[in-house]
Amino acid sequence: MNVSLEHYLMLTAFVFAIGLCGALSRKNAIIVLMGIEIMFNAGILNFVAFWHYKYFVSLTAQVFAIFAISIAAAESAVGLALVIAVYRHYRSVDLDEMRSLKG
Amino acid sequence: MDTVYQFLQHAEEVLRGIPLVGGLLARLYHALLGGAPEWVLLAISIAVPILFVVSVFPGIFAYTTLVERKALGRIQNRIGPNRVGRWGLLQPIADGVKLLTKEDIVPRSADKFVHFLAPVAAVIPSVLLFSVVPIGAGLVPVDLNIGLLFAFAISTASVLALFMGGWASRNKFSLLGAMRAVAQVISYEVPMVLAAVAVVMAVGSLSTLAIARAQSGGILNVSHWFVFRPWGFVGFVLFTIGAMAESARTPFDIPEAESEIIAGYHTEYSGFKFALFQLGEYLASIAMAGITVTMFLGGYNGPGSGPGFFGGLISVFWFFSKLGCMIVLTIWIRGTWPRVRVDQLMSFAWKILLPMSIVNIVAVAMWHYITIRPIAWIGTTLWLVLWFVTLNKLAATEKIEKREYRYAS
Amino acid sequence: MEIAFWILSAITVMGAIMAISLRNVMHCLLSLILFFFGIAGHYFLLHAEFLGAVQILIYIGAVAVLIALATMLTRHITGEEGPREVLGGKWWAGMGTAAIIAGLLWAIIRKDALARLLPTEAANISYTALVGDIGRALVADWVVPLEAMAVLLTAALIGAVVIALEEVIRKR
Amino acid sequence: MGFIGKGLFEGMVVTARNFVGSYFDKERLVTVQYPEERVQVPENSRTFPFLVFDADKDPIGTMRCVACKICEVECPPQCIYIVMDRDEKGKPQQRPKVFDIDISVCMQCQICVEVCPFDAIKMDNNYEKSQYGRFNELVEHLPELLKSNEYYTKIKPTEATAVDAKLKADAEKKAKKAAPAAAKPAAPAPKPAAPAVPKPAPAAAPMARVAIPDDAPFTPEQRQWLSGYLAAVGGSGGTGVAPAAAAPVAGTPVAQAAEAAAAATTASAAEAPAGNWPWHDPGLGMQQRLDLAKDTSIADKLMAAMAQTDCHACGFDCRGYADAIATGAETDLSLCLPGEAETANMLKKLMQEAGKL
Repeated sequence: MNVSLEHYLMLTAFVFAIGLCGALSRKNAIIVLMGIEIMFNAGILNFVAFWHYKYFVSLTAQVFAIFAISIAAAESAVGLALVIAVYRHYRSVDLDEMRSLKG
Repeated sequence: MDTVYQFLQHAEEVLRGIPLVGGLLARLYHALLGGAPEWVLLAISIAVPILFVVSVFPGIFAYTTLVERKALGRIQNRIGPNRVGRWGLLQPIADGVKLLTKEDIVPRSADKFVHFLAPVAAVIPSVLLFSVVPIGAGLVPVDLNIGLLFAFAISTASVLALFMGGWASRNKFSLLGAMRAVAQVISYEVPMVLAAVAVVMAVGSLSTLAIARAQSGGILNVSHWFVFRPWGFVGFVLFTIGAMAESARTPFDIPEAESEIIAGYHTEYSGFKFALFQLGEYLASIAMAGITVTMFLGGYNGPGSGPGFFGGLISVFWFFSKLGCMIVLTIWIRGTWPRVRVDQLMSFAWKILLPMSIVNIVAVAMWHYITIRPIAWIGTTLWLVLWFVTLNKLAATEKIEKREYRYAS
Repeated sequence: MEIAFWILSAITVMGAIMAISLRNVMHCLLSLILFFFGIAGHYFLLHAEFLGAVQILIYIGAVAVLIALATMLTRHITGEEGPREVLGGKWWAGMGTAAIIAGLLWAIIRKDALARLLPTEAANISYTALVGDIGRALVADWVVPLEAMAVLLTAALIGAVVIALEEVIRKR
Repeated sequence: MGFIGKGLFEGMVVTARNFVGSYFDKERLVTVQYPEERVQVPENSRTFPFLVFDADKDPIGTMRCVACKICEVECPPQCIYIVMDRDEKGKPQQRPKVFDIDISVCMQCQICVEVCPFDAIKMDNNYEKSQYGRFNELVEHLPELLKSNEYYTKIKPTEATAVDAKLKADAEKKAKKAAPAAAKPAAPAPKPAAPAVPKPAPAAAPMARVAIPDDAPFTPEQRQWLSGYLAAVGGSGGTGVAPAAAAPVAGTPVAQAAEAAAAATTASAAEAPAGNWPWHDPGLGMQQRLDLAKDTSIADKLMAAMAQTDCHACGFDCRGYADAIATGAETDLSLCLPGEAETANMLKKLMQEAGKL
């Protein structure tokens, strides 16, 4: 059985669902960020899989993947800075405890 | 790998070309592998580089430790190890036996699995680094077209081992060492990669083999080394500093500063695990020296090197000579310079190295576009010197005042 | 090819599941690193070597290390959680949502809905010199997004510093 | 001309000079390659004590130590253990039978050397004392401790020469002193016997317990131990309690013999009075000894006040010194070195009490 695009799509769908589950269900802000990173990676792997199986004449998918990785890096940097700032304020990274809009 | 395969395919003719013993070698080869099927040759050509990497470089590591101890001894007017074997030549073996037979201590509160995993994780990236280091003309385990990027990616991964070891030990000194290691590696990664970008720009390829090939030719195969270019020299200095910081060599060994945090992340490691950490660290250091040689010191190029069997042998000789010189340089520096402070480390990386490496990239562009060589020489040199002086001035704004001691006289 | 795919997929899925379900944040992080390695392996398998190296360089070398630093700055150093939060009510909600999404995606893939939108035959080109091609593409066709990305990264860098140093700045 | 890193390069030049220089200039290498080369230790260096003897052919016979136990008493960490040698009759031989130094305890303070009146114990400078064990291996016994005077002269020439000169001078002085004494018709010699013979009966009670008949079936060691033990038992309880204290061991051969001796031995005590005194023993304090000698002659009291090690530091044995003081032949009361100031004070007090001072 050859590995086809469908295999990759199913894999990424599954991984995406795992990341989503983590991001939705964990209280710890850092683990929520990890879940988001997992979803990002699943998406990027999708790009690359499409590029490999269907579109590798053009490099658009790869370039797009590079941009996505860069954005993910920036997002994680800002996200973690936010987590640290929130922690300074609440002395906790538990997302359920952050109910107040007042800073 | 490819070169080994080609050699195996034409081995008999090549061997017969050797004077004196050529005929004998060719007959020997014929007896052993004459008419062997294709896949056998392929398997051998895959196995040879792997065996070479996992046997030769750990050997170099073992004797680097000996040379280091002897050289440091001589630098301090001592003798150094001379008891085990003639000139202490069996000392590495004795050390190995000692470390192997020592008790393996795991702290009770340690995270057992991660504690076990860390030394392994320290060795793997270091060994993988060698897969893109060309040790001779066309002799590279894998000629990846992203070779240099691969090397940087792998060397970044090695910081994880330090982090895991420091965190899993549940020891404040280990953790401090791990934090320092992480901060240091992230900071020095940037100027190091930017210094490499200069070379990549000049060559137009990330392949280490292509970079080495670009430095062949000229007078005695020497004059085209990148270190003999203004930007190359600056890049060489920047990259060497970055590589030393990356592999936590003195003067950048603050992650394992014995006098401050005992031994940093390997405080809680003993016996074979400690040996693995040391192995990983030294292998990374040697591999980084190899990459430095490839990028700036002409790689395997030297008088007499070139394609063909003999040229290849001479190129291997040149590569290892240069590698030895780089190792000796790091030992010499270790024997001389004091350890930097954490704040000095950071400000040096961000205030001197990073601007200098960006300036260096501009210098490469100038070199590329000014086609009249003398003007290019003068222009890039002036540009670099100007910036160096300016950065010196800017960094030196902090006046060091005479210290007043309250209790000490 | 198939064996590599299945092994890497197992690593990826296992790493992802462990990363979101383990109690100790540090163990989660190490599982996440495993996951990143799995993804990088997939990139190499798909002949996107440059992306694989970038994945290791950025995700493992930078993002994972950043998360580690953030964890150590925000939590007790062992990273232990309090009472077990996994398998609470919220957990089931997350599982349900994820299962629905996965089911939908699965259905789409199964239906071959995508196949009709895509060209059926892949062009047969060689994979060599891809890095150069990507570089050329980046500075030729995609130069404006690239510059925008540079601005974005700079802004993110400054923003992260400002947020993290908020108190220090306020004190000054 | 200063630039960043100038000092670093100067430092590298220095280390390079060291590196190259250490291969050509042997003066630079300070390492002593120990098993092949050894440091010449300074003459005044010291490690652990040893015992000096004079003639090679008879180490035991010419050993200077007289087992006076001053060093044993003075040793701050208590690392010295001495047992005086005795002949079959239990007569002290003025030399140690056992002399042990635990070098794992010894702190190399040299106090034993300072206090030794006979220049018998000296500090060695041999630093190779490591052993493959921590217990018995680190206790040095008499044979290992004995070193010749030549050895001492070799390791510490200045000090040994001074010691030799002093010993020679002492010997001459003693010879001069002995010559007139010998010329006189042995004036002090019969004296010791004279006060001893009329040793009064009351003293016989404490003495009796100590006196073990010569025909009792004991080896010399047992006899020695027994006399010390019994003396301690008798002394600690005082004269009145002594028999009761001895009673618990009744039934053992030793105790039986002692009881037999106590019953039958006033005469034998009179026969050998000097040998029956409880010898110096940690369990027997000055006051207890004086109590034992309460009702005896002044010479006996004086002797009881002494350390009773027969060390000959005063030029006599203890009995002789006591008699000499009692008869007035010797007027210096501070000659008993082992007894220190305590003895000297007590001697003075006793003499004052006796009205002889």
